[in-house]
Amino acid sequence: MNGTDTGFVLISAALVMVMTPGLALFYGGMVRAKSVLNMLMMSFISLGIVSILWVLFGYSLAFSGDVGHFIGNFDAIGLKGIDFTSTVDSFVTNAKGEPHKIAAFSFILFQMLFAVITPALMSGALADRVKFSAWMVFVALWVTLAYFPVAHWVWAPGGWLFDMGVIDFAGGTAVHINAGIGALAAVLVVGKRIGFKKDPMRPHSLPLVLIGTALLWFGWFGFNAGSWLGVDGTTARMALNTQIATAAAIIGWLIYERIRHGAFTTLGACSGAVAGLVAITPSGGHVNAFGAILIGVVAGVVCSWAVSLKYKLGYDDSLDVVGVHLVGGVIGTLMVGFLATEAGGWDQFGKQATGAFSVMGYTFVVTWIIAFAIQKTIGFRASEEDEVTGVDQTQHAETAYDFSSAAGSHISSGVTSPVAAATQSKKVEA
Amino acid sequence: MNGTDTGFVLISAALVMVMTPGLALFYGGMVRAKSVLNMLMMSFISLGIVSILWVLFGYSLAFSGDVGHFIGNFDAIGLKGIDFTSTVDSFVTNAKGEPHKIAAFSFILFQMLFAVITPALMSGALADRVKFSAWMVFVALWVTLAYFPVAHWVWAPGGWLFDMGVIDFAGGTAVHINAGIGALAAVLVVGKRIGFKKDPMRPHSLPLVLIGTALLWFGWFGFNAGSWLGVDGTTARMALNTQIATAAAIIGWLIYERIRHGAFTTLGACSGAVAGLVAITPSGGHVNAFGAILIGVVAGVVCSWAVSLKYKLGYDDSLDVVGVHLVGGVIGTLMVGFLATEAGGWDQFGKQATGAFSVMGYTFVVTWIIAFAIQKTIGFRASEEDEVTGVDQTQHAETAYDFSSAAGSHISSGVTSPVAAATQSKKVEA
Amino acid sequence: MNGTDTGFVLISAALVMVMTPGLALFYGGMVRAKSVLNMLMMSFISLGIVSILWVLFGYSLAFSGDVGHFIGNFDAIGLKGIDFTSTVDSFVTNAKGEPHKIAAFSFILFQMLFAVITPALMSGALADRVKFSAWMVFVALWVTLAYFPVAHWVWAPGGWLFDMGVIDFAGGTAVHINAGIGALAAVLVVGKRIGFKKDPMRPHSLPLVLIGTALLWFGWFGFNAGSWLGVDGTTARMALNTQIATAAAIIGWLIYERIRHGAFTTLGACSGAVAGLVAITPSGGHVNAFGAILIGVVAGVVCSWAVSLKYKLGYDDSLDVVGVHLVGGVIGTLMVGFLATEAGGWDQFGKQATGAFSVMGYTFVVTWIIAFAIQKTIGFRASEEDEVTGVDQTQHAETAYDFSSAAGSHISSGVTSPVAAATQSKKVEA
Amino acid sequence: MKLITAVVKPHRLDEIKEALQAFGVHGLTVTEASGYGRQRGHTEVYRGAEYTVDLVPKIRIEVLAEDDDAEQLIDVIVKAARTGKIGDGKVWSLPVETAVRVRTGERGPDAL
Amino acid sequence: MKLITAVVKPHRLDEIKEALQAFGVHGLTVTEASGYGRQRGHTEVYRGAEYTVDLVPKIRIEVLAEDDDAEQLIDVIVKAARTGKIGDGKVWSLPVETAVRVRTGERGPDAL
Amino acid sequence: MKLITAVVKPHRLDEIKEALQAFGVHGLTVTEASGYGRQRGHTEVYRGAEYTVDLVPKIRIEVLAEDDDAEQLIDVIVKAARTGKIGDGKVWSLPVETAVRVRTGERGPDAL
Ligand SMILES: Nc1ncnc2c1ncn2[C@@H]1O[C@H](COP(=O)(O)OP(=O)(O)O)[C@@H](O)[C@H]1O
Ligand SMILES: Nc1ncnc2c1ncn2[C@@H]1O[C@H](COP(=O)(O)OP(=O)(O)O)[C@@H](O)[C@H]1O
Ligand SMILES: Nc1ncnc2c1ncn2[C@@H]1O[C@H](COP(=O)(O)OP(=O)(O)O)[C@@H](O)[C@H]1O
Repeated sequence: MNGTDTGFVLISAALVMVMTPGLALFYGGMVRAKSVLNMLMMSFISLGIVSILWVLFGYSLAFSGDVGHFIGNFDAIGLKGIDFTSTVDSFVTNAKGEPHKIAAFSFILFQMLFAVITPALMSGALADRVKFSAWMVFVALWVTLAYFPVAHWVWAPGGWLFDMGVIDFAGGTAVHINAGIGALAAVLVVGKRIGFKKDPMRPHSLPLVLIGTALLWFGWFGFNAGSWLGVDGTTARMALNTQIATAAAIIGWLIYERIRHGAFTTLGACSGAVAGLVAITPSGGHVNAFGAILIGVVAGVVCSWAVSLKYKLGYDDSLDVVGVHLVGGVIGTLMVGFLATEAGGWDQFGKQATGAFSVMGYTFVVTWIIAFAIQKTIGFRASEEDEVTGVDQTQHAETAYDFSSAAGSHISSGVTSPVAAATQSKKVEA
Repeated sequence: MNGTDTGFVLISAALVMVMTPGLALFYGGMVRAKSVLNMLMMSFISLGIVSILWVLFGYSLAFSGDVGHFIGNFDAIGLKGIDFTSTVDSFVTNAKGEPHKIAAFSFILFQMLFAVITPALMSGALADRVKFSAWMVFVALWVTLAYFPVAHWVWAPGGWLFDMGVIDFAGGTAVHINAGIGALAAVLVVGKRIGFKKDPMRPHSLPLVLIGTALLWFGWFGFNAGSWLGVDGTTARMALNTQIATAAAIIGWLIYERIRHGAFTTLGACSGAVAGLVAITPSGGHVNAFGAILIGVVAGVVCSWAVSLKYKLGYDDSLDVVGVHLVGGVIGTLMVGFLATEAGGWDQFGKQATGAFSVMGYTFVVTWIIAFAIQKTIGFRASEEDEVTGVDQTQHAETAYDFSSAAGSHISSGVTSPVAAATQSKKVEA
Repeated sequence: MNGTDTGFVLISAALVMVMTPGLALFYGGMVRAKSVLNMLMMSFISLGIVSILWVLFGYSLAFSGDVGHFIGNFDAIGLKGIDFTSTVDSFVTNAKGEPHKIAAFSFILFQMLFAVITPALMSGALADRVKFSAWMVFVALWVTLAYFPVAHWVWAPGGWLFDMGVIDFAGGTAVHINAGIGALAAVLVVGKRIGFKKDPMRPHSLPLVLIGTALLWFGWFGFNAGSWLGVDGTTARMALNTQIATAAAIIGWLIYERIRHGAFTTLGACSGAVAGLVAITPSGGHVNAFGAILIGVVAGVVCSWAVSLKYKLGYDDSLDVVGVHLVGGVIGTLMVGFLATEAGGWDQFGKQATGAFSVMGYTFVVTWIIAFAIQKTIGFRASEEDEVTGVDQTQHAETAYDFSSAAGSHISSGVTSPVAAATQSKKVEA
Repeated sequence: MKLITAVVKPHRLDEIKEALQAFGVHGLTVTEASGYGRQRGHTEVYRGAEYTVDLVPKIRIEVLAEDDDAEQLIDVIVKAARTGKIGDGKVWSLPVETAVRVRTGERGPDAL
Repeated sequence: MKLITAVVKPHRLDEIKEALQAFGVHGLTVTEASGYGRQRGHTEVYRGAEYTVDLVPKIRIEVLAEDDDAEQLIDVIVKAARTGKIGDGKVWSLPVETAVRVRTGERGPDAL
Repeated sequence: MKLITAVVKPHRLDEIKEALQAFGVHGLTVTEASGYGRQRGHTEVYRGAEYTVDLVPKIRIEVLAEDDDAEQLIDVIVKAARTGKIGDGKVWSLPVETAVRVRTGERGPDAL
């Protein structure tokens, strides 16, 4: 077992873990103050639910063997048969071209965190208006029916896209396109927020958005570079390209925004960074510095344009999961077809397009069915009154902020004694 | 010297460092806006004080030699005799079963940060009401008289619990039980907050709590996995189990809370995460995935129940250090007695119980004496007026937030010129 | 290629990346609520601009060859000739004293992030009052004319300070003195904030400052330890000293502040931490634990004193870039002259002073010229009205916070429909 | 002159602003407030402790109006603010002695 | 009808609410305010600069009351708000011309 | 007695406080407010959507004054608050029936 590579993957996994709370904060800052906790929780709960499902059967379905090029088998259910001496192959090779061996547990942890963040990405599209209990069910079903299969297609030997030679290094297709298209389907079922296109819905805290962006960007080095499952020069190239594309996308987004709307905004810079990170994800291991710049700039400009589409087309993708993750994911996935230093060309482009569109088709249908089934049974959407009051209060029985005892702001009252309460029970809708 | 393992420990140390500010934010978000800075500072100052004490004599007392199975000697005072070529043994071994060698400085740094966070953990219990100067004295005395000895007992060859075979991998006993019981003793001396059980004391910023949770969780990978002092398959198991137990505890806490109080709360999810992290700390290297799930769920449910105890029993553990760290630490420490894949059974359980209860007994008494002595000499508790006004203003001469110049909120006035001030001196009680 | 060292440098690079958003938050928390976004953006944009310039020509100018001991050549423009098999030498050596080889891309990424943070450091001095478009131009020119040359002098074989034997391990001279003196020059050109010494300018969020400090401190382990470009006992010493000096500086700052102003403040603790980190940066690899304590305490006390100077001398260095980075950088750079365990003495001190003062002279002049040229052409300073209204609104067309829909605070109105807007274009000055 | 004060549900602000504008009134001052009354608050849960929050967010609108317009204005505001549910709030008017426009020093009706 | 306004120390709100309720008044409106007066503020320190903060947090309570109750209500509030220390605040009453309950349009005493 | 209310630009608070103090008035109560009027707001951009923000930050100052001082006080405030630009705000005065100092129970002029 290679200690260096195992250690690198473990640390990368810690970095990927922090992306999910980072995403929670990124999204949380963008909503109004009455839905910030719900937004945080929609991401955070994925850490709880998906980690467990992954251990129970997700890892097995995604990475153990292959059934019909479509899904894994049940051999590794509950991590059966895997112990601390088990290994998997790294993409990094020794002088003889043999892969390094890393601890299987490190790979399982690393991939678990990819499964965790993918459904969390969709939550931004549904901000402000869904029942939290329904969301939990949705996450469990979606990750099982959409993510585990697609991860198998793309990353597992035997998976049909993997076998076809689609390049999806760190998850442009399996993670971002998958979540982006899922978000679109879910939004179409759930419908628009009350007041969409009419009420002002300013981000309640842009510093929170920046904190989230910082954690996402930081963690993304683990996400991208860690995907080599080991360290060599290509790992370093991946990390470097991650930085380059992100920088370029910031600039791309800001320039487009300056021309179109007259300002260089903070939200634009953060959004550009995420768009760049998304776009370089599938491709960063296979392009050179200029390729990374090009992918970044294109992603920045196009995503900056794409986030306005929802106003024109009328779907209410609250925090632009479609505009950033679907569009950014497609850009990265397709561009690498041409820009890949080793394999680029029409042939590869065709494969990339096949990968992107088949995942879009499959996941759109599956997600639509899941969301529709939830809507018709337990109900997906919060009641109108709950939505207007705010999902923090109605779904979580909490208030995000109480600055009342700070200087100059101080109605800490109107809130009474916790004690009696502590000894009695009461229902709040969640 | 093994570069891979040394590097892993160094990075783990950086992760453990960030846990202390993470804890500061976790606690800081939970208090009212008038005590947030004090809460931040009670943790943060531990980074200042304990780091220096560790270098001066703490490391020596904990890890250099052994005196009577109780404490180390003075040989390594001021890090005497240690230089950059010195090494210590890793728990990881090579093919021949020999431990790897890591740079002594990396071990010293890693362990220093454990000593830093342990007293900081107690601060949550004392929120809102202690004199900051007294807290600094308390930290210095407590770490010297409670932490250094107990760390020696548990982790140093020669320490009586170590020699007995108690499993306390990354610090369930030395860190969490120790801090939890210390918090209880300190609270009993210091007394209840004015308005306990009567006034509302809502968390002033749950997003801050989540930021803190994210940093804690992230850093905990370093805390737990880094405790192997090197990388191999068991390190990977530890990291994986850390994630699994945390996820399970989130779910355990939330389910209990939903049944008991009718809501899935954000504070519950964050608290559950910390409870799971606490509980897996002693045991994560010695259980399998199902063991980790079990420990996590039990910790989540039991800690969720335990945090209400203070209202019934009447001790004012402001931020539930007892309910989460003491209870969670005991759960993890005892459960590993049975669940340990290699040694589990009644025999091991007995050792675990001995470890847990002897530390509880010792530290309770020592802490009570320290706190009482401080109370009787310089005074531990802030004056009633200072407490009502808020410890931020009275202990630190600062206000946490001033949103006054933001749009829609703008009394930046009533605050006057810093200049004259800058050239004169004035006392504020701290 | 050494996988361990390359991996360590890559992870260190990720840590250094997070310092720039950390700095943004550290500074952002200190300004008034009407300029926080501008403050965040002044740092954040450096990630965008400098990363790209570094790839295009910065790396080449700093590290490729040497022209007249002053600057690099153009051979590595656009990273020409470098691929994933290229390596550079580590400072860490094998048993035979030969340097390890790390992937060139990891070195390029690591050094890129140093170039990114250096101009960002200056932004604190200019808070509240500059045009964002002018700042972007300033960053691009400054990094090209001041940073790339000085980095070459200090770190590149051939650079005159490098050849002279100046110790500037992780950037006391190239980063902190350089940024500190640049900030002073820029401030002298741009002038004071309206209301300087008269209006109250309280930090709007000290928790944000602490979040920033946490990320800075965390990242600084990568900054300092990573500068060895590999792992061995000296790397561990560097990391340990980083922690020690920071702790000592917190204590130094707080004690001075307590004596002088009567309070232990949160802002003081955070500022002390940064002062300690700055001071240990050039020297941490070359001193022992007592040296680190000494450097830390001196930096804490002196910087705590130095931040008041601006009120006496009358330059408006808004967030004390001079008082912390210039002063702290000079302290560390000079003290290592005596304290270096291997080379310390008058001779080394002379070299250190030469390094510090020549960079101060050069960069002061260059920065003054750049700032003056910008001022006279496109204008550096925002209009008086824009400054009074707030640079967030006038430069970025955004508001940092809107807590209006939170409980007890709720004018979400007065903000109207985004839709029509989305289809028309409007100019905002930026 | 009269000072009309309305304490109403926050999300009615836009309707009220529009209704006033239609009526010909172009200025008003808004403050954030909290109301206590028949409308019950809600319960929150923090670590096993349940809190009753009984102050409800409201906004407080002030409009200076000429004597003759006052009654009609009250009706306009009441109509725009009404949702028909408990907690809709109150509107009241006070007699004003002097009113001045700061910029010009104009007094009385001209100050509006 | 009268409008009674009280500017008092924030932590007295609960007592005042209870005293009013005991008296039979079930509604009030609260705003956050800052007071300047005899009560001195405090000093804060930020990086060597000392700031004097001279506005003190207060809350501002408004209660509509029937004419006959007004004087008694003022006494109730004053008693509940009193701590005896400087900065306890002020209570004043204004004459109200009309008061309307938005939900029903009821006027006068019925509006309360 | 009169209650003088001023809705003015936030950054004039210090000048007003000083002018009042020079005049001999040592107490006042401040609330944060937002104003809507002739002064236009500004535009903000969030991900391609432009928002018009038409409420402008103001502060609302209340001063209790003796009858004889009221008119002069209004002038003092108006002068101190004036910048001459649109949005300077309004000052108005209301008749007060009773005013009480909470701490002592003093009424009328003594309450100030
Ligand atoms: N006596 C009162 N004085 C001042 N404000 C009142 C009074 N009674 C009610 N209010 C205000 O009116 C709001 C609505 O009152 P409430 O009793 O809840 O319902 P309704 O509007 O149907 O009468 C309260 O939240 C409070 O702000
Ligand atoms: N003339 C005034 N007009 C309006 N409010 C006032 C006036 N004087 C005092 N206040 C308010 O009353 C509060 C208490 O006043 P202060 O002079 O500090 O003490 P006291 O209540 O003992 O007279 C002030 O903070 C302010 O809010
Ligand atoms: N009729 C009104 N009633 C209450 N407040 C008003 C009224 N008209 C204006 N105001 C207040 O005065 C402020 C300034 O008014 P505005 O029309 O912008 O400029 P000016 O002060 O030059 O008349 C507004 O922001 C608002 O707070």
